[in-house]
Amino acid sequence: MLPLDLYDSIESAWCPGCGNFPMLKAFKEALAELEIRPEEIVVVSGIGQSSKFPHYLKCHTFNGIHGRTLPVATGFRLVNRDLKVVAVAGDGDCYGEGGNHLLAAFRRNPDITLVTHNNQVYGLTKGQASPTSDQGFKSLIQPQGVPYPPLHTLALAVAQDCSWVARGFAGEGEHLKNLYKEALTHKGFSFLEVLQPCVTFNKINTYKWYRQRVYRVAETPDYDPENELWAYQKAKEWGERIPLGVIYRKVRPALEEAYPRLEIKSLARPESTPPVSRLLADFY
Amino acid sequence: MLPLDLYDSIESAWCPGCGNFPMLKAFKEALAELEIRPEEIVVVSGIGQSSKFPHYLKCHTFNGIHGRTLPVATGFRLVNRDLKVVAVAGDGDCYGEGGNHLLAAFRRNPDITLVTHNNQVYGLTKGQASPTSDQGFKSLIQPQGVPYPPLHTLALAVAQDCSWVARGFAGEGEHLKNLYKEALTHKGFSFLEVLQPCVTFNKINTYKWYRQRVYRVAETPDYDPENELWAYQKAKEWGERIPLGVIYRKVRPALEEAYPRLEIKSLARPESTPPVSRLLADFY
Amino acid sequence: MAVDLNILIGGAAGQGVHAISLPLAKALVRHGCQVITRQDYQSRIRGGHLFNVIRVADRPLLSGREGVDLLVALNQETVTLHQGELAPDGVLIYDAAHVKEVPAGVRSLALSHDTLLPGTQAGEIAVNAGASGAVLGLLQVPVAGLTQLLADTFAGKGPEVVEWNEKAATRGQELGEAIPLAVTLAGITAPPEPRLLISGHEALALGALAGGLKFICGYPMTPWTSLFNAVSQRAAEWQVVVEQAEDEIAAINMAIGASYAGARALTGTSGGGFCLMTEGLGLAAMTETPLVIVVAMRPGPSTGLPTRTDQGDLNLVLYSGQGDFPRAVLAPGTPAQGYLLMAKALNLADRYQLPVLILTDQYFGDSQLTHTAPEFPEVAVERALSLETTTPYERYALTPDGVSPRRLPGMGPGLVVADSDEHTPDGHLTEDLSVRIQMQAKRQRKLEGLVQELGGLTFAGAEEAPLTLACWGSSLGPVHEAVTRLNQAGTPARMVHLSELWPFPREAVARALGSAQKLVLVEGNYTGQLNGLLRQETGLQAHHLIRRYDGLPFTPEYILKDLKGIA
Amino acid sequence: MAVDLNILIGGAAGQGVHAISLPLAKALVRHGCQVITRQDYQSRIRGGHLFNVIRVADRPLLSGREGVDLLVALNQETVTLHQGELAPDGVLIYDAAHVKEVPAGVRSLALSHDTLLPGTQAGEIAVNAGASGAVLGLLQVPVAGLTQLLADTFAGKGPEVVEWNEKAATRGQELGEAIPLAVTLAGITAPPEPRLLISGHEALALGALAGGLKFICGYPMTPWTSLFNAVSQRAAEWQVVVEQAEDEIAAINMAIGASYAGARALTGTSGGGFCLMTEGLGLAAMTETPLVIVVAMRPGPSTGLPTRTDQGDLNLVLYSGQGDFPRAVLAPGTPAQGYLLMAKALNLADRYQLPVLILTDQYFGDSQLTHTAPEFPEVAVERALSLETTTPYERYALTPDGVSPRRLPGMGPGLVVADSDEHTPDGHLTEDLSVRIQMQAKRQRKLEGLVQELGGLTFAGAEEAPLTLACWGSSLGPVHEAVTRLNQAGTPARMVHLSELWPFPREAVARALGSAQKLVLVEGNYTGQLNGLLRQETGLQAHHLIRRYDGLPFTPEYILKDLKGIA
Ligand SMILES: Cc1ncc(C[n+]2csc(CCOP(=O)(O)OP(=O)(O)O)c2C)c(N)n1
Ligand SMILES: Cc1ncc(C[n+]2csc(CCOP(=O)(O)OP(=O)(O)O)c2C)c(N)n1
Ligand code: SF4
Ligand code: SF4
Ligand SMILES: [Mg+2]
Ligand SMILES: [Mg+2]
Repeated sequence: MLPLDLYDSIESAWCPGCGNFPMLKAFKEALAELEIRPEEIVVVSGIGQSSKFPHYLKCHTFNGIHGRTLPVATGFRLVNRDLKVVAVAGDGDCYGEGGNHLLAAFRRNPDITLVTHNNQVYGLTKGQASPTSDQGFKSLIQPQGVPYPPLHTLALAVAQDCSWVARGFAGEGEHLKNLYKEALTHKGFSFLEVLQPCVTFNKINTYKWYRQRVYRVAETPDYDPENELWAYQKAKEWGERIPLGVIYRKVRPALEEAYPRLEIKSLARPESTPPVSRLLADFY
Repeated sequence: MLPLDLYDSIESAWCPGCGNFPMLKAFKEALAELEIRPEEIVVVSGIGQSSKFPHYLKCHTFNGIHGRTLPVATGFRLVNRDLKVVAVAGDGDCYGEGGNHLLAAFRRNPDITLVTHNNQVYGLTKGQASPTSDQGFKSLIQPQGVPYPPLHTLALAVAQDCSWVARGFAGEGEHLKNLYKEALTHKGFSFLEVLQPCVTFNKINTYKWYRQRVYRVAETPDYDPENELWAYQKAKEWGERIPLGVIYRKVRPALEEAYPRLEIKSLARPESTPPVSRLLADFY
Repeated sequence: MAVDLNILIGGAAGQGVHAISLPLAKALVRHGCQVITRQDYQSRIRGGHLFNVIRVADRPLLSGREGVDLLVALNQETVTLHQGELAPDGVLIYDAAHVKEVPAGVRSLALSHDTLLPGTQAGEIAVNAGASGAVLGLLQVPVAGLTQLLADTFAGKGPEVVEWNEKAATRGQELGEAIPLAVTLAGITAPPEPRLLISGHEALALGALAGGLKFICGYPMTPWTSLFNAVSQRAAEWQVVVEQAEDEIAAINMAIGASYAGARALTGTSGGGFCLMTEGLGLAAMTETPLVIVVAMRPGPSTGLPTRTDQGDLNLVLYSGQGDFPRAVLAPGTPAQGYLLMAKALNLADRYQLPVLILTDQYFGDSQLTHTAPEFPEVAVERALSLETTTPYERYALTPDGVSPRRLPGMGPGLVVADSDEHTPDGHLTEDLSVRIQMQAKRQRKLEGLVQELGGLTFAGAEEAPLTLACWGSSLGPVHEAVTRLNQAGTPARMVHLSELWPFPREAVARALGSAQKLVLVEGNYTGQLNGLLRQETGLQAHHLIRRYDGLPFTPEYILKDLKGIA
Repeated sequence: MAVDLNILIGGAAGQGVHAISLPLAKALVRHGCQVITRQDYQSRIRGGHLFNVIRVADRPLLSGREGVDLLVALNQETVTLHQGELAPDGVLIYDAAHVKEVPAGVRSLALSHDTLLPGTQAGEIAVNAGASGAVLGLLQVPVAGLTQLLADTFAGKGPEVVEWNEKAATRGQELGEAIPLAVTLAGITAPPEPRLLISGHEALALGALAGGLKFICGYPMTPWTSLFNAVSQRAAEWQVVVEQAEDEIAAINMAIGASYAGARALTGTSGGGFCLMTEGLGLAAMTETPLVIVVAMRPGPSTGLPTRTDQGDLNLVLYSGQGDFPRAVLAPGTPAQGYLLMAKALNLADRYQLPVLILTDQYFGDSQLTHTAPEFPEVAVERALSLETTTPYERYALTPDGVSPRRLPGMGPGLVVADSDEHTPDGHLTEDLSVRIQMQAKRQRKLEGLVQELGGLTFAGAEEAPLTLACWGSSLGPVHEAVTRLNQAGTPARMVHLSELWPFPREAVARALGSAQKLVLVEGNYTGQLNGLLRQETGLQAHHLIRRYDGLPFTPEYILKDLKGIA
């Protein structure tokens, strides 16, 4: 167990009461308990309230652009096997702008932990509907409400054999912390979606709304996250009851295992580059 | 039944034996039998061998850019309710470059028929792996073979409640024609993936390879395409046995029903634009 | 005595800065004043620091200015950050609940829930309405106009809330009145024709609707979002189809699909989102599909300062997209000009069948100016469609002016075949390289007609002045006022403002600037992008560049300070 | 008598045009000739018409030329399309199975499976190998070199196939020898040091590998794909990580992630794909992440002519991405220059921590030139990393030259914080506008050092000539030869070629072109993009523009013809 203040960073700009706070807390606790030091982890994010996350945590940070969290994290992982790689994204970032990369990440299965802060709204841009906003959600751009249902994010993951799929809730810190720990220790692509109330722009999906609906999937009598069909059903469950916990697990080789392993030292100081004579041999 | 030559257009540039030929033939037959005249249908495509499809068919045509077939088709559908709208895309176009739009189309459910020409390869760019290439598929860019499994396209659709999901095979023209007809008459988003052998660049998934594997899902004793779990299992089935036919069906309102209906005449000659005085009223 | 007062309302995000400013500004306009407002906010939703400035005068205003006469502080930070700007005879109005330290020797008025609405649960309404009222009191403006506005705004929230607002505003007004001000608005009377208070993006939205817009599609991005909102709010009433896209690539491609179908279509975004649209921009040009794209600028590179203002995307919109193709680029300087340019953009896009880009920025989009109704005339809708139905129809028929007769799918027989590949006149893809030469020339030919319709120069100041300040887009106001002040101070100076940037109106600009003894370019970017364009197109270049790239808009003071050295 | 022959091998796609050309060209180089090849193909996989041209001479060649001396026709269309170009004493070699009409009065040689390989199932091998052999025969070149090459190529296919090739080639050679040619290669002998035949994209791949590339990622797109292939083929051997991205947006962002991690990273694409990368381009600049991006040009706008060549993306790479930020743009003129520029690009990207763009095109990428090994020296790998491990580490420390000490995550203590928002020196996002000013200036300052390292002018022809032909990128060869021919014909002329375009080497270019009495710019685009840049940066502009935008590369003849009027 490392001291929590080891991860203290700059002051946050989130609204008081935002679901991002308990998430940050739980994440720090997970790191501390796993004894992952700041210099042993890189957190990649995009743009959004949630994407400010790595700034508020001491760690190697790459805060990129909206929707492109996963490609940056994947490129990093392909050439660095030593650091823990975590991708943090909002629902708009990951499921809207970045949807195509999510599909590719499920296929590739890089050893990365993806955490989506799902507040079912575009927070930083002031409350437009996101791909996970419930049907009928109103905003200045959707005064009549969103006319179609939300993306089924976890079912998307299960259908593509994502190797680890779970859902957490910002309102259940201890449970969330344990999911973070499991995700961080899973080898391969771990996808953790967290229900994160946006107290400012999402007046529908509030702490209360979630509390009334969430339950632990593990408490389902002999639930088996390796049973794909069962997992699919749980993944699709939304509305009256919302399952929390590890929904699906599937053993698959990590992407990077198919590639040469590069060492940080050799990257920093390339001892040997190909002799030109060897390269030219093909062209005589 | 309209005469088939009604749909004749310019000469094709496809390779002899290409799976696109029987698809074009079956599609023309479907149109003829449904008595959809060239001026009653718009075919939108992207870039790829398959995207040349509308040029070889008499119809309103929008041949756009790689991967963006669905947004163009959706924009069209939102302002025009009269024409049949068909989106034609390659596997690279639709599942690679355009994956994000496919996710969005499943959610929106516009009244569009999407036909993917799935040859499991990038044809026009000479044989690189596509998102549906089988694991191990080799190319100049993947000399060691693709290290991860293909995208599960139909399962993707089922998991997002796509309102009509089917698979056809270029080698079974009559069956394919009927799927085209059903797709064209379905109200809402119909997703038809067609196994289309690329005789030049895909030496693995050949006519023979497919023939040895495909079967009619309808022949599965009391198979019910409205049973989601069953559909999910069939959608996931790939390898030794590959189901053909209508895999999934779900009744959902079409996207455009949530929007004002615009008439072509009013588009062409906007009788009435808002009086400025009314517009200014908010600003005094 | 001329009236020219700056009112700054500041606080933490979410505290109600806008709730105070908006009705207040409107009330002042209704009273008969000329008003200009500016918003300054950070990329956060709660906390931090944000403020609005309301400049009010008895003569037309095109620009904000520096300095503060009345400072409304909802938190301590506002006091700390802005007390230095407060004029000697200025007054500080503050929320006693959040402001504990008031600078010595500053006239001030403390407001609190309990003095304003004792024994109620009115919450922040008290101080918000009270502060607005207090400002009016200080300025000797009756409170009726304000309470009416508050009543309209809060009608939905029930009679109690309306009553709270009225009470607090009235009480605030009384408290304000008690403090004597050297300059008040008492002498000002409302004009026969009421005036409008409207922002740049609101005016563009009106131009689009009046111009027959039928489809708008986009992805949220600051500062573009405020325009998207302004249209969406009115869409149902005017039968406009609004769709939020999954990303900017989808946005422009959907708009192209809708335009191909025949709807007047608009999309927009800001720099980063526009990068994603640039492939689609070329698609619109190649398929000759009319399209209007708004690019609302903010400081780059990359995410940069998302809520600030900037003029750094001129080169981006001029040159994005692969290959050579025709486009038009417009950059309005005032809301009224924006209204007209939006209508013009829709017509040019239809008549020349190409993409038209409108450059705005956060300052232009969010700032409200006082205008009059005649500045927003009815506009003509020129669809330029060919209604006769000859078949076979050639979508890309070669014509002397490069414009081919345009038809819509479903308008009748004759198939509309559009293609992003190089194509023959009938729209089918071709490898015939002689056709390629004709088609590339045909597309470019459209610019010859287009450039004839552009000019868009706005002049101000002394005609023959040796000193010329040239600018474009949103800096019209500050430069205009700087030039006015220079002339008043006895330095003859002239403003030349460009609002139509591409195809570059070479002759007009060369005529306007060629004679300048001292040419100064005022631009909100680092490298002087218009200056580069000017030299490339005319050989002329500025003797001096006044640049700003800290995310704030130009002010007359900023420009005059920079000129000190040279003028 | 000087040898300078053009051999055109044409047929339908898939018929074996490449199978004939590639070994033939190599055999000619091994024989001691100087060779340059060019590929011409359509955007289709089978059918249509495609051809390769092999120009062979006894002196160094930098360019192709027009005209045909030996025409190898695998189908009738090739005869129809090219017989007009055939020289009076030229010879037509054709596949009797597909060519039925031979133009009257043309010397010709018919080849068929049964005359070449009677009684075998050799299929197209017969005519392919036979044609190569026949060409060598006509040119009086021994067939051994060719059969050796064919044996190497087909070794994998088993001894029978190898034997078929040898037999057919030998028989073809005999048939060819029987036809007398005025000019042959008999007199030519191989040099002591063997020569290389290498294409532009192959040379760039070598430059990247020799330069320490560790990560490449991209999405297929013609003509960029041939470079991606050339690296991927060699990746396993040299421990380079290769990933095909799901789209170009992912490609550039993955490359940025890999570079942030410390790998020398390369991505590339062509115009349409590059549009999608432009947001990432700004990300690389803002986070100061080294990155090399190859943009292989083809004719736009939009999809345009995907398999043709063009120089229309100069403005695109100069100005794409929102806001002002530093970048470098290079455009090699020959494979050997490309090799060196790629290595330089990787070093500049690392040392200045910014994106470096390399502009190529289909002509540059696919054409093979004859080079010698010394033109491909070993290259230095300058990582420019700061190895001392002070903490706290400031990723964006303000420095006089704008370059901050760079460290890698995991290299030791000290956290590497990179951000696309405007940021403080420690990498955290900020709303402090004074920091913004410093950071924007810091980034731009890097250009001051960078421009000192650029120049990249190549001169040819008569130094003081009144006529100067300026060009950039792939047109070096054709312009070089045009200038040579002009001087030979008694018209003093000079070539100035630019290979390093941004930051624009103002002084060097002004010096080189300022004196030109008649300045002619040769560009493969419609609007004259370099001409615009030249005027913007130096005030100079061309007196005449020689443009080509039909998708074909420049030839000396094309340039000389266009000059007729003016020189
Ligand atoms: C390319 C691009 N498009 C749009 C934006 C504007 N933008 C910033 S954050 C954001 C969405 C925020 O929503 P989400 O990802 O759910 O994050 P949250 O703020 O809700 O945590 C958008 C659209 C951008 N920065 N870049
Ligand atoms: C933005 C962009 N990226 C890449 C390309 C190059 N490109 C053209 S077609 C194609 C893929 C073709 O594969 P697929 O979509 O499966 O169609 P097919 O040719 O196999 O029918 C690619 C990558 C392009 N035209 N535009
Ligand atoms: S807007 Fe919503 S998501 Fe953003 S900080 Fe505030 S509460 Fe959190
Ligand atoms: S390359 Fe493949 S997909 Fe393309 S036309 Fe040939 S066979 Fe068909
Ligand atoms: Mg969100
Ligand atoms: Mg394909």
